[in-house]
Amino acid sequence: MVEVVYFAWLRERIGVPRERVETGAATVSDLVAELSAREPRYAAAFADLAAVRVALDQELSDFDAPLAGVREVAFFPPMTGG
Amino acid sequence: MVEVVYFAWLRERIGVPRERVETGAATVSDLVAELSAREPRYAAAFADLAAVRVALDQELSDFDAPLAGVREVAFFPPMTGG
Amino acid sequence: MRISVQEAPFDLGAEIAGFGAAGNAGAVVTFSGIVRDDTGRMVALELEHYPGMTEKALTRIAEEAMARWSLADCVVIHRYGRLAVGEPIMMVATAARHRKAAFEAAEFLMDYLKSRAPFWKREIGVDGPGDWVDAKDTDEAALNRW
Amino acid sequence: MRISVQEAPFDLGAEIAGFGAAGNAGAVVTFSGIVRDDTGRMVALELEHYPGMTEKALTRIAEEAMARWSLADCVVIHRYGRLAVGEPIMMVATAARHRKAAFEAAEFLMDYLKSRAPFWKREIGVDGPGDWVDAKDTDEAALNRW
Repeated sequence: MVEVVYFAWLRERIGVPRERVETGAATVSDLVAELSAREPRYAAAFADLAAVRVALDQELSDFDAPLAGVREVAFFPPMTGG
Repeated sequence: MVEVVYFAWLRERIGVPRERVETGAATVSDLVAELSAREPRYAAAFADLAAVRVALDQELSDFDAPLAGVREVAFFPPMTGG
Repeated sequence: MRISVQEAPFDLGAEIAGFGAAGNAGAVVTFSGIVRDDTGRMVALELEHYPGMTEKALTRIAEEAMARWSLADCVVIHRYGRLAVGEPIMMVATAARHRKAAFEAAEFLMDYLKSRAPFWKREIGVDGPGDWVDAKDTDEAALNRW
Repeated sequence: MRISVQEAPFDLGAEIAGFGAAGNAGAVVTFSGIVRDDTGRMVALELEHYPGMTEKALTRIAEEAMARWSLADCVVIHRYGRLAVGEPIMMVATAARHRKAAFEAAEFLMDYLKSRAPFWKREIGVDGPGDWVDAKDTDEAALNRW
């Protein structure tokens, strides 16, 4: 079980700000593939991964990173602070 | 006749903040030579001209500049604003 | 050092009153970002952030600036929520002994904030919510100088 | 654009309230200089200036910054007289559309102020008036980048 959170247009496309996901995915890429296979709204949100960033337990990470021990996965567009 | 003003340690060495000087000096250098010949306090103040700056009518200038038409000559050390 | 992620406005003057005095700072630099309307049709920005991660990211960036430029003090305040055109979005302030360090540290903070703090902006136009603001390649490139 | 040469303190927050709004500025940078005591024996700085020339020099420097970085607004305030350790000596503020211009213009203003505005500083120590502060070669060198 992992908590998955979405921000900005990813949140809008997927339709929820956060959800608990039952998964055995080994990496972030595996999780994205699992979700994208599940419903079209995920496939739409993850269609262009170059425009998606990921954080694991609130630390910026990448799609190759392992999910073992991770409690919170966040997907969001490139950040625009300041 | 020209108004001569002094700032910072030049003012202290010369002993007055400003004075009217009767002079026929053609350039700033000539005026400095005239004053230095007049009294030791001027010679002391102008001993090291590398440490002296000059402004003519409130515009930074240099020692070669002509004095014709100038109303106010200012001598001071390098500026330390900010 | 002070980090704040808040919905409320901030008072820049109050934030830097006496700022850096304990560290014998001679130079204080501040940057503030203001909601700008380039189209003439925008009324506000809606800023979303990632509670928890935002504070961590800002703290890490500020700690790096403190260490790298030996700052006497450092403040980072970033707002979220709906901010009208003309309202201040965020501020940073740096206090250092000399001006070069204070300027560089403030620019470093801004460059990192732009691309490494989890905020997202959406334009609210006269006709309602509009587009999410895209990240700029120039902002990502600005990180390379540090 | 506002230039002021004054003995009285200034209020940085008040100076930049609403600053640059008319020009749709998105970025405001301020610098303030504070009397620093590096020796532990200084109580104040005495700042002397050249009334008339000071205002002209500051106005010219500010006008150049306004034009060169297309600033929405610009403020330069410089104090004179006796200023205790910890007191603000001067401030500049710049408002521009983007942060790079606001930062560069503020650094330009500071570099020129340091070496081209007719101010002179003398240290007042615990035992009375001390040395006049020497101009720094690094300040003169800083002008070369502009």
